[in-house]
Amino acid sequence: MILLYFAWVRQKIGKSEESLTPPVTDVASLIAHLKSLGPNYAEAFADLNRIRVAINQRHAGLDAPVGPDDEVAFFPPVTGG
Amino acid sequence: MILLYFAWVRQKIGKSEESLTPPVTDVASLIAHLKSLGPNYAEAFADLNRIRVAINQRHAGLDAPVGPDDEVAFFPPVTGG
Amino acid sequence: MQTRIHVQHEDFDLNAEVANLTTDGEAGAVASFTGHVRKEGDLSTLTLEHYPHMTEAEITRIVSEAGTRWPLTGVTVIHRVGSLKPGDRIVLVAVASQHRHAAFQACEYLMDYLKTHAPFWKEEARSGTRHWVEHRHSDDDAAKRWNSK
Amino acid sequence: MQTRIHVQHEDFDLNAEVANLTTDGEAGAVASFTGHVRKEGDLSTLTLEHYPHMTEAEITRIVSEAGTRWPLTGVTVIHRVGSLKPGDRIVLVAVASQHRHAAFQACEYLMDYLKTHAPFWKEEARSGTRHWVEHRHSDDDAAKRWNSK
Repeated sequence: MILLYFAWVRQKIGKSEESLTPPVTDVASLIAHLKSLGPNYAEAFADLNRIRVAINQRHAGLDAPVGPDDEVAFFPPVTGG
Repeated sequence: MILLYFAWVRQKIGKSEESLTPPVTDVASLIAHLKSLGPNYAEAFADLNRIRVAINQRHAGLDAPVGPDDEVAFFPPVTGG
Repeated sequence: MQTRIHVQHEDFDLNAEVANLTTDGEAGAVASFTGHVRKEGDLSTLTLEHYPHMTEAEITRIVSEAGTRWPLTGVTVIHRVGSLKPGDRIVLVAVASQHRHAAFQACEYLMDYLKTHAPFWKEEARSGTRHWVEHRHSDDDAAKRWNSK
Repeated sequence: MQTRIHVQHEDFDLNAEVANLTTDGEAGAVASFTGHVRKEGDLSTLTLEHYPHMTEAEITRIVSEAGTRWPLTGVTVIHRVGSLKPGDRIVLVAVASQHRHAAFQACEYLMDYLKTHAPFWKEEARSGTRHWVEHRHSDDDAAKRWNSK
């Protein structure tokens, strides 16, 4: 699974991209797993109201399924335009 | 009174501007007077649904009062933009 | 509200006009409209006549009314007259605001009122014959929408 | 429908972009929106980050949806990324149609969805400190308006 982080999520976690194979099947359990990896992850995911998710470059919900071949991105609500 | 004609009203009447002092007090009687001046005027004012009026450079109705010092313009519905 | 109204034969520069509306840095949003002469079969020339002085006065009134309805920082209206060719630009309405919805609304309002109130007339030349463009009732309906808002 | 979507560091040329949408001569109406970095007190730099590939994919989806809702002949979306200064242009959305109301509606729709769905993030630098711009709920409300239409 490819994980991507943007904006302050990237800054809090301290990296923009990593490859992991966590034992999870949906976004919520993926986040729970990531939060267990260290305080940087725990801080990035402290308030899930401020986190948005994309799976394979499409917006997705916290209940969306994820698998080992997916590209999963975490980021704040967007502020372009 | 300064009279101005635009677009096909100008073409039908055959001039763009003239100065007259007709014995009229509103637009409707002014038009009746002009129609009496010749077939070119009569043709230009044959269908008043297709005529618009401005008095002193503001849109006005057929019942608007006019006086000797006014600039009165006749033209078709506008097609700019 | 900064206002620029021009009736001219010359074409205009969109980059310069938009830059002019944003140099003070107040507005983050500029909505613009450009009208273009369509390329239609045998249409060779579109000639625009207008009523000098009244044109500027009427556009000024329309722009002022827009300024009372929406919070705008600037409005630019440039309308060309004279002889135009298919593909040429006819009109520019550009509206700057801190709020993009206000900019869009005011820009469309200005176009709807230009179409129905500003004294311009278009004459088309096609295959050697000339005829005056007919006013469209859909433009009246578009302008009337704003009365109920 | 002709579609041009670019995410780039460079500025854009409004004259060229509008001309590109009208060269085929089909459309008489082009509605455009440009977003600009405001000049605000101590704001020195606005840096735009994005999610490459998803950005283009998401904008393409939004543009396609607009093309199903309105009769459009062309859409151009250019969004800048990287380091911008107060006064710089951030984004261009330009929509061509034979119908000006359709052009206006689609242009505003595209902006509302860009603001809420396209993966861009703005970071401001002010007096030596940097902070991420907060998403505005008014943008969510603006985008939701279109669901009921």
